[in-house]
Amino acid sequence: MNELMIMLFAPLIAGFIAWALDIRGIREIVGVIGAAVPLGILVKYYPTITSKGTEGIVQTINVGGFHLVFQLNTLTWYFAVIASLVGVAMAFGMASTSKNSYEWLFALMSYTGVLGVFLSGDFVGFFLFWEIMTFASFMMVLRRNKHESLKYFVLSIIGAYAMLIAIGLLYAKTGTLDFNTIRQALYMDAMIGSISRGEMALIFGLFVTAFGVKAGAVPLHVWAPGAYSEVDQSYTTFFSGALSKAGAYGFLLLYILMGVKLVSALGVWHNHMLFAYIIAWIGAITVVVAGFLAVLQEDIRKLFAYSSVSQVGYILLGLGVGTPLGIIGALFHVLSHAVFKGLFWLVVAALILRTGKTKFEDFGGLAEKMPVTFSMALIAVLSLAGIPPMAGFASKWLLYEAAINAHMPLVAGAIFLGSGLAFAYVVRFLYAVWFGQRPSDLEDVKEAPLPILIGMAVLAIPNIVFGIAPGLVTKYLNGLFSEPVVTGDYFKLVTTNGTYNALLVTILLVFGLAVAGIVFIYGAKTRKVPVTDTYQSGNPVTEDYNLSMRRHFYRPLAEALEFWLRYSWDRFYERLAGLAEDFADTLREGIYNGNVQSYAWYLAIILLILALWGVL
Amino acid sequence: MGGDFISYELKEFKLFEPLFRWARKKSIWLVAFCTGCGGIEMPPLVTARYDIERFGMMPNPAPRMADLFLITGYVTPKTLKRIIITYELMPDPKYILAHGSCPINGGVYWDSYNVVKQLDKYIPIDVAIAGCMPRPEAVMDGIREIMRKIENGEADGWRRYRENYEWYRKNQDELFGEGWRERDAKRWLAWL
Amino acid sequence: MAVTDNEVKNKVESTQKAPQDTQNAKPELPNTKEGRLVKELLEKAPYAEGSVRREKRIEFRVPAERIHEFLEIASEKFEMLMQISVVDWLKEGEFELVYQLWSVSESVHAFVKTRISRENAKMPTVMDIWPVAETYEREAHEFFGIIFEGNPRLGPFILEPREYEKHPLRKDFNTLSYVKTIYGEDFDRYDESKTNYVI
Amino acid sequence: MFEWKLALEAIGMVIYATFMGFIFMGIERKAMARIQRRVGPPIYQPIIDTLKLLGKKESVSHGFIYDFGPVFALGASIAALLFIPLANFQLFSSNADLIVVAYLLEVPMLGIMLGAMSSGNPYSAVGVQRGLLTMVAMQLPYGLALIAIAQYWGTFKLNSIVALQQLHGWSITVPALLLAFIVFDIVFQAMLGLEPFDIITAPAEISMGPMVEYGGKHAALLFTQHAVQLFAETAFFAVLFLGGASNLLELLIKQIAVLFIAIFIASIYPRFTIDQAAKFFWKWPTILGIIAVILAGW
Amino acid sequence: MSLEVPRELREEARKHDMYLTPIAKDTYELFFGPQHMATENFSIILKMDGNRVEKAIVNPGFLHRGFEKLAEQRPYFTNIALLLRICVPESDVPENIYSMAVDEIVGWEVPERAIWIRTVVLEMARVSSWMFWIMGFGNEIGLYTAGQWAAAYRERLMRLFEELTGGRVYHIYTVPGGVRRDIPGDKWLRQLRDTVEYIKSKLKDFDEILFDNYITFERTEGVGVMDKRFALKHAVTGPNLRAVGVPYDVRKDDPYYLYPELDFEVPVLKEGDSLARVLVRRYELEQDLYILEQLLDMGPPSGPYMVQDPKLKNLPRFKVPAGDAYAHVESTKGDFGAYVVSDGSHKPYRVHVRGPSQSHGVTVLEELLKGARLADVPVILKTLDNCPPDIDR
Repeated sequence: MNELMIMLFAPLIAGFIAWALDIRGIREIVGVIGAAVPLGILVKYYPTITSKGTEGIVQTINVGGFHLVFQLNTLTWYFAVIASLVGVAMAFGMASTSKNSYEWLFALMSYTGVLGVFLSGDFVGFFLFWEIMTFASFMMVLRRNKHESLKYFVLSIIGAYAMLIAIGLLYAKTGTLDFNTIRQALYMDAMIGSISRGEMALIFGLFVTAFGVKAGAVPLHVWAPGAYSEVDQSYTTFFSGALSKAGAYGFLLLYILMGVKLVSALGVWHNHMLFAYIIAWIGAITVVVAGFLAVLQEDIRKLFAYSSVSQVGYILLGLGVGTPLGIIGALFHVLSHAVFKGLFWLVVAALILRTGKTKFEDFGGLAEKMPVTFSMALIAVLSLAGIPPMAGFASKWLLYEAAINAHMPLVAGAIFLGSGLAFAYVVRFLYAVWFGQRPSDLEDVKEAPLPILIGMAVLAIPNIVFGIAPGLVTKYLNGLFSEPVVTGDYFKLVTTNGTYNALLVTILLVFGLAVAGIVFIYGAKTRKVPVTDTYQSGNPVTEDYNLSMRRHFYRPLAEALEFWLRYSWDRFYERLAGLAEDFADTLREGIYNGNVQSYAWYLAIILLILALWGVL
Repeated sequence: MGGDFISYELKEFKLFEPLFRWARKKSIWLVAFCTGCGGIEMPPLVTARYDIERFGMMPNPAPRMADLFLITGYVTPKTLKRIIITYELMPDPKYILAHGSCPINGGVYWDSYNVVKQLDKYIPIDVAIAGCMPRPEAVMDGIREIMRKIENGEADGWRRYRENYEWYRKNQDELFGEGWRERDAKRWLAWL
Repeated sequence: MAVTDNEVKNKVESTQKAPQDTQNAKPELPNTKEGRLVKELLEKAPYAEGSVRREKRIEFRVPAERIHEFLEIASEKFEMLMQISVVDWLKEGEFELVYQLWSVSESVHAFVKTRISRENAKMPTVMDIWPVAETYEREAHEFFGIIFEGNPRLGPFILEPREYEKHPLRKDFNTLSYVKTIYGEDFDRYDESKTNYVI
Repeated sequence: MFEWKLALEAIGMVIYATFMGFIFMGIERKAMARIQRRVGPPIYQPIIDTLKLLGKKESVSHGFIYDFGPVFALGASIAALLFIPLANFQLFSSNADLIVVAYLLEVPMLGIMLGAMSSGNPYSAVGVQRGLLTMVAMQLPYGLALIAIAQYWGTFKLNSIVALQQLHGWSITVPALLLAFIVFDIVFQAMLGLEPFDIITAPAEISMGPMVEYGGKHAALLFTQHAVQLFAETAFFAVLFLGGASNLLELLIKQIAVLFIAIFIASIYPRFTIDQAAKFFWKWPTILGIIAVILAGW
Repeated sequence: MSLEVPRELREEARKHDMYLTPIAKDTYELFFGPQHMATENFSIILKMDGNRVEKAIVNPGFLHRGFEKLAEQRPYFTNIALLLRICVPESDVPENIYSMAVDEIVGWEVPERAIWIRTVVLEMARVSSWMFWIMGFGNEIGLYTAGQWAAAYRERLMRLFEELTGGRVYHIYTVPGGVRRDIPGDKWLRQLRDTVEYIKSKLKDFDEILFDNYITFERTEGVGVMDKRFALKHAVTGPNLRAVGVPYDVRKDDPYYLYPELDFEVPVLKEGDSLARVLVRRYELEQDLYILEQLLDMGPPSGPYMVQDPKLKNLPRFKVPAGDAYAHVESTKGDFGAYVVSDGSHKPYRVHVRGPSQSHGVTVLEELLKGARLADVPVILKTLDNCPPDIDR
């Protein structure tokens, strides 16, 4: 076994050990070590990757006649390192929140699955690990909620079949499953044109379905809110932070493997590659729809679940823009989304651990009780809302530049709307959970335990570091392309017609804060007053009254959107499922009516048909 | 309120105090609270004919930003509770301008069972204007008086309130009964 | 301009006395709109006494125990309950309740008067007939201490609990002595020697 | 290495912008008063108000975030200001572009909202709700107007936009950008918090909303922030649509012109409710904005 | 924060037979007023769900001075100086109803000149009150300009009042038996005509910025809808009743003073929402200006301005025969009535005032606020034209 294999299977093995031992204390240590091994190895490979460039390291193993190819190049290293970063944070989080070894096993199994998906160099490994990942995450959901897990299962199966058929088609056309070979074959085919336009569109559609399910793109997102909220929240860190990125990676794979062929087959529309344009619009719609839904949620987990869907929409949007700048923006957003959303989920995990509540109406005034968690939440909020200088802003800025440069104004408009929505829902989270009046049953809440705080710190630091020095990421990502797309130094991003100097923004912000701080310090000393001593139109109040708007915070928005909210994808699917069930029922009742005579007739008819067809 | 309020140390501005005094005089914000019938003369005061915004005065709905509390007319105990609460919300330095005869000695309501006769016992008044109801000119005269007092540092009702807080508190409690804030607040719990 | 044409005509009718109706038990009712209204109501409620005061003012006297019944009948003609006035007749030891009704269709004002004992004064509520009575009854309860059975919101309404206990509009509530105990002795216009003061 | 000239310019510009921002606030009040047939306060009144608020001897706090909110808001406003090319002072505008400035101009809102939320007052909460929904509502037309600008001039750099306008004429002379200008002007009312979009403070409904708990030095900071923000936003407007300026006087004239449009609209329209505002923003301004970006793309 | 209602409160509530529900966590309480721009010393406790009102409880009584008690302790003529404080924005209305009721008990024929003056004063009060209402409504919906203009125009009427009566707000002018003093002269009449003309010419300004404004329609249409049955059962009067389609106006239905001789319309709208209430008021303002013009055309009749009665020599001891009377006039807020009972002494035995807000300011307001948005609360308050002193007295 070599290092790549160690890296790949370390989490899985650690998971098995943790599961088998099932001793409190040891299983946590084993799990954290298992999660940290891949990160360590990946960091060790960093110099090799940067020097070797896109070629990377390729390793092959033989499993039952199949050659599984694993490659570690600029792109896969990037994805893998994000996954392992989130994985480490998850492991720390689970050390605090997880109560049994079952979760350790499947969480670490899905970790391996995700790494495998990113590192696979052919479709056999890709599909295999894809299914490991799906299975493990499904098992995680199943433990908490059967209904949601079923939803996730059905959609995943649809995705998996779509992918299997698409791979089959590709294999039929090209005769190979290796990524490099497929890529060359399709590249050649773009000139020859032996694969017809229809077939290509079919393959594209199937892949979009498969990856769209995993990424949670509208209208295939319906599993995400339920599944994200119905697992251990520390695991959701990984689920939303890394697992959904597999979908994004899949979309990127489409570009790499069949981009040229797709362009030649599907053509261009108003100077946009049609297939990319479709992805961009899927992304844009996901951003807006999921954003609106996130704003209107009343459950802390549902809010972030929809928010995750919305943020993955940004990634698809960036990929859909199709220019190198767009892809860099999307990849940057993969990183920043992983770190800020992972952080959010850890915060949520800590909150649920300490309070046992999930509805906004049960929270309030926790900032004083959990100050460290609160400051972590604040970092995540600033990053998600896209406040410069945070990682979330740098990636969003790249996406704006890309969309507008690529002349996709309406798509860029969706980013604007989406970021406004993001602003709205994170502030709602801040208000309902951390500020306002504290319910009396939260009086004895304690600060989150140390492991989960370490996990938060692991994710919070990149938020700030990559925010102030976004050049670290873009410089690395430039390596994907033949010539640098985003120039500038570590702190300054320069595109063809825009600039963003994160360090300067930081310095000026600090300067502004200093000026404001001087004025503040000169003023009178402050006296702290309780919430009952505030403006209540002059009326005396006591803590018996509820003074915080906890439920229906954004009810006016719901009223303004009344017309649109009548339609729901979730209900649509449920109705569809209901219809299918009814249809099957009628079929069953009509055909399997228990009458032996009619069964004989069926047999006769079938035989007749077969005879006519010429089989018999 | 209470001990915390009295023991709290006020900031003394050494260097810029004259500047701040001038600013306090030139920018007096009113609490938007019409406690009595004199409230009807507030709109003329802020509109075209009298326009006190010339002197930098304007009504402000938030008591935290306000400087001047205009007691516009008679005060019933029920209103006085709200006046006290609002007054205590205002940051120091703050001033009270009593408007009309009623806050001084009850005015026409001298024998009414529901009008406070001597407001000065419950909150400190800086300037009182006589008349029922005082014409806007009289109010403006009162305002000029309070401006003069502010500039000279004589408008020290807020300081008196702080120093004699026990006394004021005692009078208030005598009128309303001990623990009136809680009692009053809890009244609505049963209905909601 | 969406103003509909004003259909309200000046409904002043002459108040000339009609020839006396011999069949009627109350022969003094004039044959005007007001007289007819009184007659109509008295036919339905023979326990009441009715009279016409002047143009657009009629008056009924109803025993207290049948007031609800009477008002229910009256509410067909009189759509609005304008006020419930209470007069405290201390010497008689009675409260007089005056239900002021107004008929929009007939433009007539009716006083429906009833008397109840001051001690343990109780009345049935008329909230079910006119919901607005809730406010009037709360007020009458507050100032006079009359209990309207069936009104759920009786309690301190305008007054504070302390004054509410005293029911200040009763004639036996002495304002001046109350003022002295509550607000202190030091108000300047009261002279002990003047028993019957004039301002 | 350290550029003294630039640093001095920046400090000078912050002082100038604060002062002029206060004067703009004074102009706003004075002009409103004149429309209402009053004399109105002296034009420097907001400076006195701020001084007075700063001179309060006592201030009230609800915790660290409550203090941090206004400080953060003012800091972000100052940062945003320094990235806008103001007449012949380029300041740091070569280091950030349209999108960054547009974002930085929204950051102060977060600061105000943070502070307001932490006070726990229900009126503040309603104000926060309204503020954020206004922002969500105006974001789409606002974004479209900015996109139209960037599309048409083909650059995000504010100084390049100014230079291009001085070469080819002001933005508003271009039909597509004229539409964008109209959209931006509607959004501008909401950015300045003026009628018909002064939903956030709405004195008669929620008693100043987020500001209701602020007093003393906190309010002074917010006033200063408002002044800087007013200056920065009007300058941003002038830079984007009115061709920037070659000297501060020209810029000032353009800023005041922009301000007067806002004042006139504000004084003749009542206030929307928040859901009506959202519906309004997503109807006409968005349609106009879409037309503008499509025209600008051609 | 406890979820349960405290035990002692529960007991007390049971004593008063109140409805009891525990405070819910998902709704919150908003104390609306008295220290608030939209309410004039009047308080509503709102139970809110998001931005919608779930339940509203009106808490009046901040302005209670016990007028009815005080009036029993003062002689008949002194009471004028007291009772007019019941309705601050149009203080002539309480003066007039009280005087009318006393006139009726005594049986005085008020001189024609006094009747003319009283009619003019009432109409002037109505116009000035409309101006005040425009100001209030404009401020509530955020149109300060209209309010400022209206308040400025009201000042013209205030100046005329000052010249006629000597007081700006409280006139103490209409007394039982006539008015306190005569018209200052023809110049005053000319000034009044000019003012009426002036305000009339300014109506179109208000139409342009307030009554015909798209946003005003948006804000008021379909807000706080009453139906006819509801309004009658709740004894809603005045413009609010006319906005649901009932053409009830005291000036037409129970005419007093010169109104039978005047030609005017009663504007009626059927919708019953806030917009209808706003527009009815706007048409009434026009009608009132028209009435004032007619009155000025008519000119003051000659004669005394006060009844000639020897009993009036000793005013403080002036005794009124035993009896009772109910008098009401149409104020801008609705049907304002007074019930005066005399036991034959020199002080009234009982004065009971019916403020129009008593009916539409408590139960009606509570009903209309249910389900309203927070932003609608001031609009409903102001379109109902709630006047707190009416309720408190």
